[in-house]
Amino acid sequence: MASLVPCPHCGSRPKEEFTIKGAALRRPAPDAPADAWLRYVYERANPRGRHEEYWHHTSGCRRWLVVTRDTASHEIEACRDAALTSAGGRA
Amino acid sequence: MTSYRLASGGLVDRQSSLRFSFDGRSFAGYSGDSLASALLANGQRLAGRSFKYHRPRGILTAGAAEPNALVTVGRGGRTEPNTRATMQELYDGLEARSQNRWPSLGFDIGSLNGLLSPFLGAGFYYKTFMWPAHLWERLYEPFVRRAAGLGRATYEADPDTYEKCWAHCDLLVVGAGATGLAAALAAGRAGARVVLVDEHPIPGGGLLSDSATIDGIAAPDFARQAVAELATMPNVEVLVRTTAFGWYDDNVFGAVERVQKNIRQPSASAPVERLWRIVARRALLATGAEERPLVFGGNDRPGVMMASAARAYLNRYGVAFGRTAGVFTTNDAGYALARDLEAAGVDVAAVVDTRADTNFAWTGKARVIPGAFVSDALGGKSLSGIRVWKDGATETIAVDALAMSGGFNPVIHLACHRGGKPVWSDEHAAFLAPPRLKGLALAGAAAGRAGIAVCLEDGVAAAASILSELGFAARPAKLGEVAGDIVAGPTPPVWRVPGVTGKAFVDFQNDVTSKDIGLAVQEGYGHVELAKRYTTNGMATDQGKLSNVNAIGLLAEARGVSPAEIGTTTFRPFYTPVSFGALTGAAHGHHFQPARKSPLHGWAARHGARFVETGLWYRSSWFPRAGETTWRESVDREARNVRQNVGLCDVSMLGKIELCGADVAEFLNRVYCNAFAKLPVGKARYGLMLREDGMIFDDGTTSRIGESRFYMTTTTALAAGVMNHLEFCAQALWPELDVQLSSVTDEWAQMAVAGPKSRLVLQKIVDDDISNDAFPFLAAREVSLFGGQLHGRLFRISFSGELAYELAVPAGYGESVGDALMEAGQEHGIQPYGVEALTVLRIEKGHITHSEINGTVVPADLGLGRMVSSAKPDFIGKHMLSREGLTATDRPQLVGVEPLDPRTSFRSGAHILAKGAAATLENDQGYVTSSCFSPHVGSTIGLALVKRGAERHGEEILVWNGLRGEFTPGRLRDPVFLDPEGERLHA
Amino acid sequence: MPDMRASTRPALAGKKPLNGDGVSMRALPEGYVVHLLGGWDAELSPLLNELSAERRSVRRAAPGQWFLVGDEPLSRAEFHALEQRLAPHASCVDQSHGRVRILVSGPRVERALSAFTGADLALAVFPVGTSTTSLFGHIAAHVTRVSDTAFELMLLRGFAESLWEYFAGTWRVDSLPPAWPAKRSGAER
Amino acid sequence: MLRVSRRPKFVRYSALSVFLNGLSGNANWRPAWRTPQPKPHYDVVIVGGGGHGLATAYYLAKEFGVTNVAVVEKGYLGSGNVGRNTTIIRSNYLLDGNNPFYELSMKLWEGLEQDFNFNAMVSQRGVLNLYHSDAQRDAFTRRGNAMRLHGVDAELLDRDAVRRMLPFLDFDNARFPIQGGLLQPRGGTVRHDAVAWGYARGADMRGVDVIQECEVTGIRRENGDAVGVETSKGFIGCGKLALAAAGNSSRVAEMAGLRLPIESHVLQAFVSEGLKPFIDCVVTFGAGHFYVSQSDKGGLVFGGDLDGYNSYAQRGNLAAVEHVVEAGKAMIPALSRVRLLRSWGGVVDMSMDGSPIIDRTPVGNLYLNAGWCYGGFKATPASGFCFAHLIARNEPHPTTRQMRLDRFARGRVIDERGAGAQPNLH
Repeated sequence: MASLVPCPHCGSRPKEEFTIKGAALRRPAPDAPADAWLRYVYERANPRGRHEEYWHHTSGCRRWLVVTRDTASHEIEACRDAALTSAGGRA
Repeated sequence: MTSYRLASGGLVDRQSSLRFSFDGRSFAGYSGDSLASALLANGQRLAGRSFKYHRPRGILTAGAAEPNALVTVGRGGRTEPNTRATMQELYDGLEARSQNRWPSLGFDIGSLNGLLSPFLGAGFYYKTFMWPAHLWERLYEPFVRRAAGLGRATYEADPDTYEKCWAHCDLLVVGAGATGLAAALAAGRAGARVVLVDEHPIPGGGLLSDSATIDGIAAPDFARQAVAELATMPNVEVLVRTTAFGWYDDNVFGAVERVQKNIRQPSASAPVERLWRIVARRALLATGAEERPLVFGGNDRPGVMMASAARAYLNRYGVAFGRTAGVFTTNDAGYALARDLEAAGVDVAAVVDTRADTNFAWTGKARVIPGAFVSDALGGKSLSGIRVWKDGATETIAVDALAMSGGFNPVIHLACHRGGKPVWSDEHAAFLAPPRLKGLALAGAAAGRAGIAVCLEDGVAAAASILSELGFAARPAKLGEVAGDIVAGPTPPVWRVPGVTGKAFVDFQNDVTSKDIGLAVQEGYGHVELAKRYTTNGMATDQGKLSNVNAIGLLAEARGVSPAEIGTTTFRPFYTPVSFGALTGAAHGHHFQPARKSPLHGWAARHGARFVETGLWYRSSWFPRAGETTWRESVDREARNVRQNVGLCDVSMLGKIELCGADVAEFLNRVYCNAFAKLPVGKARYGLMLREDGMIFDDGTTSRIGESRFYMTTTTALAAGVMNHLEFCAQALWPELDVQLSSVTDEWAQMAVAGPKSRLVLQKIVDDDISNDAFPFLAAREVSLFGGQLHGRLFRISFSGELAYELAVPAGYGESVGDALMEAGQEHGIQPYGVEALTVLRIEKGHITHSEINGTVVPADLGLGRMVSSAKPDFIGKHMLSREGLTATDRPQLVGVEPLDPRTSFRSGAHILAKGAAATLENDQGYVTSSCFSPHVGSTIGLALVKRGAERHGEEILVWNGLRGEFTPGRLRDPVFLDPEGERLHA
Repeated sequence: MPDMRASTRPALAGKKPLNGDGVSMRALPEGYVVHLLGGWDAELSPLLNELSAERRSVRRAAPGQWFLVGDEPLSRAEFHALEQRLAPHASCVDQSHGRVRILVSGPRVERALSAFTGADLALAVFPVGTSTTSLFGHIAAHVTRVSDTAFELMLLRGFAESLWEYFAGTWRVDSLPPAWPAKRSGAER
Repeated sequence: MLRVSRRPKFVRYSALSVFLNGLSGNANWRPAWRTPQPKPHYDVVIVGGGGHGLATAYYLAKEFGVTNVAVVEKGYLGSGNVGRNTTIIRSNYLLDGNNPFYELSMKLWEGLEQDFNFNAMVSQRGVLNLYHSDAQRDAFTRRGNAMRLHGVDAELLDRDAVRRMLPFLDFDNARFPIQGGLLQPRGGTVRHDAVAWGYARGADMRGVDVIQECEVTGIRRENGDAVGVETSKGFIGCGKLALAAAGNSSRVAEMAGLRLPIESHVLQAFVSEGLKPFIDCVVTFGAGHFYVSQSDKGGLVFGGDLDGYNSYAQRGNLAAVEHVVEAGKAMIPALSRVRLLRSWGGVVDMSMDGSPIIDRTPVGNLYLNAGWCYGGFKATPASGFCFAHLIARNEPHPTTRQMRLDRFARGRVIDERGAGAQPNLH
């Protein structure tokens, strides 16, 4: 994907409606060591292929989504509400 | 000039004659003509000049691939360079001018380059023009730039309008030839949402130029009938004059519709072009095939034309491309043309067929020469004859026109836009589309098939399989019986013609010859991509539609490999060039971006506000009064009046967010670096948000207006960013917290009422007691106004450092409340003040904005280190703050700056140097983040971020502005210039 | 100051209804818009059904969020009553002044809107009563299909004038794209 | 590729050589470089035959006397971003971590063609950045002064000066009126492909093996140190391994077990149909994402912002095209009827602070050159020179001291925009 995003709440919508944050990483626990925070804030696997990332349907339902997308083909595999995914705090 | 228009035939309307001009000469044509067909009909062969050698060029094609006949049409703001005469519909009053020639098309000085051609081979410019170095820009390059380029664009603004549109469909069919029409009919009849696009004004594609019949109906009439049926289907949309130019992710296609390019004076009530974004569940490319030129000497001479083009001019436009024609072909297409030419009474001197074993049953008059080649086209600005080479012997035949056909390249352009690589097929002697494309199929000639009957079948079959995938029941379609179709099947390609003496062109527009391709290989640029870049083959406005495959063939020969091993260069949008106008639509001028207006905009306008763009907002900047000649006078007055009496400022554009839920206090505690958990109801608190990397993100005040209801204000600049961030925190990071967010920026008109007399003014409209005891600093409560007529929210907060309040009322009431405050404040000298005065007031108090919060500062840098809670286990940004670089002593810190001599001044963006230090980057101490003239201090003052600034108060420095040549001795000091104890605040 | 009377000024005051070819546009009265924030609370739906049953217009805004809209202003008492009624399952945020509603209607309305939004508004996939938020040009707006040939747009007050002028500038007579997708709209079937 | 095994006698390019070869039908031009097979071992193997890799090899051989060098490239010479950028060179940087480096690059550009005997058409036409608000003016003032402090040319133009220079910009009907601009007269454009070819030819002639269509599939390590690369043409041993893989940096570094502070993003670029001279300098819009110059062939070459998502596909999407083009027409209304000929995409290595990394790595013998974001092309000469310096001397060149890999852990980021750790905002 990258022309249209299949928002689980609104259906397929043009990319222009979304804000992209980047890799959907789990935020470390408050007491996690410094290198865990370094990995979270700065280091990226940057895979060629399957990639989980945060997209915000800014001009739509305003939900944060976790989009599973192939960075080489741009094909979307899944698109879920961030609050309901493992990447989100709930899980 | 004698006419080449045939007495009859063609799809032009001979009843409606159109006048047009070319290079100032007036001509006549018919409705239904293209500019090219009209020029040919008038015997005007010379249509343009080539890019490098300025060779005379005629019309080579009848379609989108035209490399030669590029003209400039229109005038003034409607001037359109590089228009393909073959695609430009003729209209009455059309003005066309030839390009890239001086002084005239007939006599072009630039053609002297041709004489120098031995020294201007591929890449020659990489090897010279280097000495002496300074002469490249001064002498060589200006010459190169003038010589290069094609048409001249206008500097005038475009008077016409453009539009964009989205369409959603089950099936998009690109190309309305036999294949596309058959597919669209099948899908339309099955009830699918269908969009059929075709770049020509009349659907039909090749059918329009064919002399075959289908069920006894002439091919063009068959097309007309098919289109008529499609028009009756509510689920089918046929877009003519519409070019699909790109295939993008998720089967989104870009297409451009030329709504009014066939009219001299476009109607102002419609766009000239419309951009379509077509979202297709499935797409079918029925884009046909492009005929392949043959590479022989002088193959660019005016009078030499593609065979399919000659046939189109003959059958579709009723124009003969010559009087005595020759045909040079590798396949049976040449015979189809020869047959039709003779039927129309045009002499065909010879059909030169490269196949020694041709078994075509030719029954016409023309002499057929098998196993022969046209080695050279002879003549000057116009063709006079051809030299035919057969088994080493040559003979010259007099012709005034030559048609060539080197086989066919399926038009697979769009199919390759998403990374798939074309595959060479020996069977088809051509490159075919990449296999296994998602959501996209090809059929007919685009899939390498030939013949009307086959294409009709293929279109129906392709549609049927797509329909079944989508769950539509396809009805069996009856196919017509085709008669009189000469099918040009695949034949072995001919890359290099024997016996050539003259220049043999591969890329016509860019003057790339077969020799240049050889030179590229010889010099190590043999990779197809390097050869392209080194020779510029395929980089002209036709993007190699005619030249690429021949170049690949020649590379393959030179390297002794198959075209399969060479591969193609990358196909990319745009299939044909698309205008800025179409891609912009209506979003230009003042609509480039939307305008956002405060609910107090009208109020401010009535008080004479000067507005300034701030993001998308229009903010009142200052309010000039009669007699004030400079903005500074107004701003000084407004600022003074706030400190002396009272001022009213529109702060509605601050971001405002309402937070509801049981866990909001905890939530705020995590998003702000300072403590919020225990904020009591009825109180406001200043908060600092960090990014996860520890840098300050934004600041603002948040008030608790109920046990589980908070009202947050953000800066104007980051209002949207903060909302997105909070939603991220609430939804992605901590969904377990009960927090709900609603942006109320537009719900409330918010006014800052600031100054020693602000309470007196407010109390006149506020019903509640707002005395210092009842409503102390940082109080935040709902209040009743005008005796209960209205309720608003009142906050005792101050950006100016004065006794001040911010009053929020429902937006619709904003103006009347603003008026009421002005009326109530009259006796106290109230005046509106704008963002400029606001800036003065905040700088005097050392208050920060995003001038200081520049994305690279941590709280301690701004003297706010104490705000960072050490007690909280977690908040956004906590964990990165402790890095060595963020706690180092040499970090920039916020200070005030003042000039040593109050009569001197400095500006924001000036840098700070230690006194007496040399002006070098190494000595750079920091820079002035904000500055203004302070009417209260009586001089320019500023805030700055300076290395170790906090410990340097009192140090004399130089405010260095080399950019403006301003060097101001100054002194660092505490950033608070006024009322350091904050007594006025608590008055 | 008792003599003072608080009065409101509509965001689109002075904008006359616009009639294009096959599409019309007019500003709706600034009545009430209440943003209902319900989160994932399951017990909320019966309450919403009640509200709908009272022929109040409840429109989906986002998962767990709705807009309650009406043409007449909601009194302070009515608003508080509504809050009481929905507590604790949902919070109410008054957006009556923060949002502006525009009615766009006519036989070619789908086509007219397709010039601005990538959302598929064809009747078959976006039936009467459906709501969503999408980008119209560069402005986000909440759109509800109120009939076969009419849509209600709701957007931030600050953008209302800009959107109005953007639409008005584009909807010139016969400026609309050819039939698609309006052909499919009920009106023309 | 064409196989040419023998080492050709180096023919110096000159007006005379063009003339003499012309007389002899151009039959005697020799290959611009050899097409060697890899040797088993080199002192230095450079991964990436783009601008930076080739420049590194060139300066290693020419300036540091290291000639036993191979450059391995998975595609053809310059098949990456050196052939996909918008050809702009400038040194208008703000921070002391960047500014001296880019100015070094500008100085190298200024003598480049004579240095490597290849006309790359370095054209210092001027780079103008427009500003539309007081805040932008102040930011440019700060930047311009930083440049001046380092002796870099910079001029602040007011609205009238800009209007005199480019009267066809939208001064009268703009949503965001132009207030002025920051001009760097020495900025300009360069024929991008020629840069790769010039460096390749110069390196080849000094003994460097430039090996095309040779893809690195693995990095061999012994006791933690890099000792060579597995490639599609077999194993190649080396004393030092240098990565200059731009958009593929993360992929290659991963072969050595490194995770980088880098994301790969697609950046689109565009060219219009050829026009007679239309715009003379490089102009950058300040109220949207658009910058433009005109090539010597006549095409308007322009670009804008990232598509915004991680991508290894060298192609972008229509929404980004519209976004850029809208800004273009907003800046120059007369572009309305000019047509876009072609769009393409490059994969850029976006670092987490928007600035590059030229440094050693935790892996012995492994050197990294990455994180160029949009800045890669203009940096090519200095990047090559400084990387060569680091590889040859094992210590950073003075201008790259801050471009360290551990600056993120240390909190010493070089963030020109103050955008923080989100690459698509840089």
